Amino acid sequence: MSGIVKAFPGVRALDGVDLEVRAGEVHCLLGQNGAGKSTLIKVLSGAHQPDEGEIRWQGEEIRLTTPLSAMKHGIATIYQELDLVDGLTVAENIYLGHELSSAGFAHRGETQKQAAALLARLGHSEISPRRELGTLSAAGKQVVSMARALSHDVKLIIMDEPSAVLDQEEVARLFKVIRDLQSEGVAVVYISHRLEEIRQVGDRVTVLKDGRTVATGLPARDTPTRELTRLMTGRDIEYVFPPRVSRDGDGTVVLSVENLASGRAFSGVDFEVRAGEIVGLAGLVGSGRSEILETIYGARRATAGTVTVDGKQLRNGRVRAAVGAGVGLCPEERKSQGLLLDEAVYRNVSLATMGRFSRGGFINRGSEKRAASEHVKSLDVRPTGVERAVRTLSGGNQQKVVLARWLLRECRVLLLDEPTRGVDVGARSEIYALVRRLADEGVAVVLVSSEVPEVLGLADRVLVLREGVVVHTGPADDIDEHRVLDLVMEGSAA
Amino acid sequence: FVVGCTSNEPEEEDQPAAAETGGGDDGDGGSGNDEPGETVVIGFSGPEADHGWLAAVNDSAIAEAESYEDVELRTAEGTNDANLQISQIETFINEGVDAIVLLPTDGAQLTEVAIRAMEAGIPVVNVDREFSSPFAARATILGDNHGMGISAGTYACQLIEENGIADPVIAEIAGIDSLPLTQDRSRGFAEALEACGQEVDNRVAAEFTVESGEEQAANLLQAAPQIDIIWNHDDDQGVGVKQAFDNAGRDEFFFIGGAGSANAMQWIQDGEMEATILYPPTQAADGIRLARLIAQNKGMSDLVQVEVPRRIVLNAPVVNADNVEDYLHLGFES
Amino acid sequence: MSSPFGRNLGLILALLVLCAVGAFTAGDRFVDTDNMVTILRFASIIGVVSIGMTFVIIGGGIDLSVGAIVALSSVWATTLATQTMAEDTHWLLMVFVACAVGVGCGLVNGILIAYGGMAPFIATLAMFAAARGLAEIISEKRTQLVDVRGLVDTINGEFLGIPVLVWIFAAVSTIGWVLLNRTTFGRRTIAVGGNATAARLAGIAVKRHTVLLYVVLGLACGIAGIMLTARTGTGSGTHGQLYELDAIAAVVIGGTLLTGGRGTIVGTIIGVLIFTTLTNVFTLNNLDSSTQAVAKGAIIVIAVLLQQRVSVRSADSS
Amino acid sequence: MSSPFGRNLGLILALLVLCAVGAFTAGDRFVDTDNMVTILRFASIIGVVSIGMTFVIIGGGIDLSVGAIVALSSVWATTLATQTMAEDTHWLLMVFVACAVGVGCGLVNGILIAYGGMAPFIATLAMFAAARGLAEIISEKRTQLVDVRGLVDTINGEFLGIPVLVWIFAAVSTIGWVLLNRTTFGRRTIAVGGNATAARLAGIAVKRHTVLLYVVLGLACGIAGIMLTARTGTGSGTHGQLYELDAIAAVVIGGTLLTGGRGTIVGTIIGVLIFTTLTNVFTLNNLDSSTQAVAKGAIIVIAVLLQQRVSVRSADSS
Ligand SMILES: Nc1ncnc2c1ncn2[C@@H]1O[C@H](COP(=O)(O)OP(=O)(O)OP(=O)(O)O)[C@@H](O)[C@H]1O
Ligand SMILES: Nc1ncnc2c1ncn2[C@@H]1O[C@H](COP(=O)(O)OP(=O)(O)OP(=O)(O)O)[C@@H](O)[C@H]1O
Ligand SMILES: [Mg+2]
Ligand SMILES: [Mg+2]
Repeated sequence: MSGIVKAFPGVRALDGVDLEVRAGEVHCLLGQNGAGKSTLIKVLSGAHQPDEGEIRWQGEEIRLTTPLSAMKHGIATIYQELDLVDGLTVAENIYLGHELSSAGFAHRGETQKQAAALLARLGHSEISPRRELGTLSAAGKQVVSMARALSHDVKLIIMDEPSAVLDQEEVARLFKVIRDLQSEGVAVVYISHRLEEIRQVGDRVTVLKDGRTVATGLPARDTPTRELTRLMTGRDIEYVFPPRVSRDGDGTVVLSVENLASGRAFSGVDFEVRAGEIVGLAGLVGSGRSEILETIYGARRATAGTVTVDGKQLRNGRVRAAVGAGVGLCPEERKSQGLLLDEAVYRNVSLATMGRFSRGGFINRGSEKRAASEHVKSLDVRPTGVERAVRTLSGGNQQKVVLARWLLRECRVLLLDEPTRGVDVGARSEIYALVRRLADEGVAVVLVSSEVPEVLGLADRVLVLREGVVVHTGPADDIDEHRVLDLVMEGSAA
Repeated sequence: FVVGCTSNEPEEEDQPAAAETGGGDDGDGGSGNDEPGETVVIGFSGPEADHGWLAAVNDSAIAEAESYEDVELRTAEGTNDANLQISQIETFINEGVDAIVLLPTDGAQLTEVAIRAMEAGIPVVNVDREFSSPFAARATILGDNHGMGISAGTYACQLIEENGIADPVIAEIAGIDSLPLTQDRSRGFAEALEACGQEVDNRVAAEFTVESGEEQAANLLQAAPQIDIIWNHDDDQGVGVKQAFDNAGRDEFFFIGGAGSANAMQWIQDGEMEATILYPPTQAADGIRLARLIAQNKGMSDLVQVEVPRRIVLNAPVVNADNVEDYLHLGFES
Repeated sequence: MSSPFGRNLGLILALLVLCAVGAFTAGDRFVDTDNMVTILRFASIIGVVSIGMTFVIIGGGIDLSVGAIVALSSVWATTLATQTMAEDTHWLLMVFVACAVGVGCGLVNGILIAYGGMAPFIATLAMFAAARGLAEIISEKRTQLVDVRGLVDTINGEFLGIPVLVWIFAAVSTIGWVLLNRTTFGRRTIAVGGNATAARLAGIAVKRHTVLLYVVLGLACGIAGIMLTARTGTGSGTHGQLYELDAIAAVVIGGTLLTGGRGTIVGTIIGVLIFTTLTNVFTLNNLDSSTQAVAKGAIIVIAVLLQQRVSVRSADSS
Repeated sequence: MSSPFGRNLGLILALLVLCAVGAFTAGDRFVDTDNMVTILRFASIIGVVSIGMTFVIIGGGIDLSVGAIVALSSVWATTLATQTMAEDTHWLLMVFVACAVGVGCGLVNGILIAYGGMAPFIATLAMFAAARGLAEIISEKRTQLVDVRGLVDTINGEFLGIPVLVWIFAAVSTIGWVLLNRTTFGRRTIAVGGNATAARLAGIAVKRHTVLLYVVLGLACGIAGIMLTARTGTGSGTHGQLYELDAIAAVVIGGTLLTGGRGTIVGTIIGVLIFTTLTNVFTLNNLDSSTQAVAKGAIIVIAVLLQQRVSVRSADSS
């Protein structure tokens, strides 16, 4: 690909990008949120038409007018926003658009058999090909998405942040699949914000910044982190966690969770969070971490146990009670759970705080916008205009908008579910610093993340979960990544 | 001529009602026809009673049936969907009723099923909207829609002549335009006007509802700044039409109505309306009577003829200030 | 995927309760083969439209113009010209004309929606007005009698003791079921309605598929138009009034989501039967139309609430 | 976000074209203050309903029962009992009764939808049947004349030379605009319709808000009911027929998305004016109803396509 230009109304998302991928290599794309990575691969997969530039495939210039024409050339894509259909079965999703059929009649048995084979290859034979997709967790859907890409006879697979919803075990399995593909001569374009993944699996790196290629063909394993982040952000960034302020025992208990349980998702969860403390929840995907947060927040009914904030017990199953008591939740799936995509950024930011800017029900838009702008700036959301519809922001920037909502709210308790999913390195350290700053200001934070280093690095105390049960509780300093992984796998070792 | 019209007042139903015009003064009282005979089951199906005239049709039919102890009435009331009405008639056929009184949403559309009923040995009395086949009904009672238009047009011509109006502006507010009865009325109106060299200058169609009457009349008044004669097909929508006149403060024209509701008669008495063309809502009640006679194998005592006639067409007389007293009791509540 | 039986359990229950009420209040007059046939015959026409509507709604659309299309196709098939030609050739010509008119209207709807980018509600609302107006213009607001007896005798007749109308409904239902559940067309319909972006990225020609959905529904309307023509022996601009609401109600009661992406043919059929049985029970019980309307409202609410409770429970226990 | 003017540019253009056609074909009879007042008066009642409908649709719902609620409130406000009481006290009592009936129906709709979990389409379809049936039962299918002259004289009268009906429409529009654009209620409505889950997780009481939306619409229907009562001088079970389609069409033509989350009051008002002007131009030109219907269909399509093209262009240049 060379000289690719793609403009959206008001944004030049790609402004002359070059990318060269060789057969059998894993080519990583790096760039900040909004740098244009997803847009680039959408051009490559035929979903977007470039305004300028040319694409050469095995030496010949081609035009990819539809996703179908890309597939015909052997290009398959796993999109960042899971693009699957809830109402269909797993097998049907995998073969959607290239169904195994004759004369329009689908071969269901054959489809299911082959889908099962693909899932087994990905190490997920427990997912039944006949299961309805809507009942799978986000991680399960990601696996289906991968199976979908593999179902094509491909020469190039594009993966846009496939690891974002996966835990480390899953990522390891994914890498194994990628290496298999590589040995078959298939090229992979891999996008991730996690540098360590790129070092593990990547061969060469191309870095995008503001819609332009700033470096290409860098060796993935040897290029120093500093160099990469500098290329991406244009400045030097320390990828480190902010220091903990040690203050054992002080700080009053803000949030206390006693013997909490919800259906089959989790049970017997007990913990306290003090003012200024960050408690991290680690565990595999599906271990019930999100459910714990949702139950504390009242978005899901507890079947047993109590949640107490500042000494007052919250009413079970009432989000408004939780919000009223000063609890905020950054949900896991920002698009479906967090954002009003067609609305302006400032309105999304002020959604939970409208009351503060209104008198007698009438909103003072001036002060609302000012307050929102402040937080949007402090989080470095790009582009900066608060009147822009959230839909036009890149994934990572959308995540920041959700965070800004709860910053504005000035909560007592902040529940963060995967706060850095899809967020670039630069923004990540900003978010880390921010979370720590909030804690220092006396907020009690509960953090869920699938990236164990993030939990260990940011949290003061760590709870490890396995199948809905807490198997370890202790200070983050006393435990390392391997130990967490062991706990998560074995569980009994507690 | 009008046969055996009954009043709407239920308490009067017990006495045999006198034939109002035309027929003998002692009505059918002298015959043995009102004596209870063997009990007959009559199925009655009419269109959706969504306005006063149709409601009066249904009510008077039901009241009529109740006045006979030897009549058991099955009503399948209320639909403007031919498909549904057909299935209602099919239900009657399944049940094996002794006779069916049918006021179809559309005569032609119910013909097939009426023929089937007749073939199943169930006599069908067709009311108001005529079937397209003579084999579909044993007897037919029709309001005269075409005659209504003729009466209205003739009366309009008369007004023009009497008042010496030069170059008159004539307006028409029709009912639901897609119903054959509306077209018959309009056709009659146009024909009668043509006879005196006139034609309709402005025409709108309402929907037999007060609201649509008001709406269309308001638009009509806007379209024609000066009007001499207005014929409104239906006194139910006439309530709205009249309101539109009042709203606009317009009364320079002669206002002629249709059907003959109690309101219209009141307006005529008060001098707010010139005339209305009668279209009695008692046809279905007559239908019940005929069906009973047919099912019991009786004839009509006012006729020399032994059997019930095949076809009865009601008159559409003009009611104006001169004769309104005679018709007051026929006025139905809209 | 849960079994269709489990998913439709609440519906089947509602239908059974209704039948029980019918049997209890009307006795033999309800529980009678002739009466069952009457219900089915009544259900057949709106049933065919509802099957077509199921596809459009699953595909994320809606169509308000079905009643008007039924009217237009019945009128077009019964014009003097068509009937004369049919006399000379075969009555199937009229069937063909009705279907062609339906397909044509569906095509216009589909193109306006898929390529014109109009909201389905608005595009079909325009068709709702235009098709009925056109039907009235063509028929000059008269009811057109069918003189081609072959058509009426065949389609309004019986075959193996069962009305041909019911056979047609059964055939359309079966084809609809196979189309939705066993073909790529059906699976793609769910994809288009469930997640149009995903469908597009999977290489499905979403626009073309959308057009096809409206064409399928148009064809169903054409078939319904000729059924109604045979049943009433007429073509008329007044045919098919309120079919849009009836069909949509049957589809939605049948568990198809108005947002698209999910639905079943079996549910739709039961939905249609619930409404027609309801009307039949009302008729047998001599209820006046106002009371019918109130009762109908109440029963819709009860049926839906019942269905929800039961399907939640059966989903839990599965 | 583009300015409301830019967003509605296509609509305004469509309205202007329509006016030009009116002026060209009907001349002075169209371009006449009285005629403009006639159009506005005609628009006022369906306009009030459409403003209420805008809220429900932005909030992700739909209401098919508005016409029936209008009828029920007009009937209830004109029963003998109510009128007698109003004679004894004040005609405002009738206004109060109509509004209370509207609010009551809206409450039932809202509760069925928000707490009963019914699809709005189905819940309000049930209300559509039940409310009209109830109106017929109460009125015994008769048209109830208003004897309380104060009501008719005031509401159907004029104030400062402009009909009171038009004043009411203007007041409801203004309140609606402020409510949607300047209050937390409006913001919540957009949030609930745009993404109900996000709204819930942001601490908005989604269910309660949904109920409120239907209550607001019910209130609008009550107001429209009393307006119609005054305008026709009657209460009747036949009032408000097809208002649901007219109101939804006006709202959607006005640019509000049927999927919720986006819409404007100004767009709705222009949408209402387009339809009423259309009818007026047709009548002034003595067009028969079939031709009107076909033309209406065509104009809807043209207006929407025009609006899309223009708004795309104005968005590009912003
Ligand atoms: N459909 C769209 N309309 C308008 N602007 C868009 C659209 N899609 C993307 N953009 C803009 O294009 C730019 C590039 O977005 P893109 O999604 O490619 O970023 P990205 O590199 O994938 O970021 P992330 O790491 O957050 O996923 C951003 O500024 C974004 O706001
Ligand atoms: N919609 C659903 N239907 C059925 N089961 C579900 C559904 N959502 C979640 N579950 C189940 O609930 C449990 C917890 O799921 P979930 O993925 O939310 O956990 P988690 O620890 O938060 O993981 P993640 O890292 O994805 O946030 C799993 O067993 C999962 O299969
Ligand atoms: Mg991206
Ligand atoms: Mg989770």
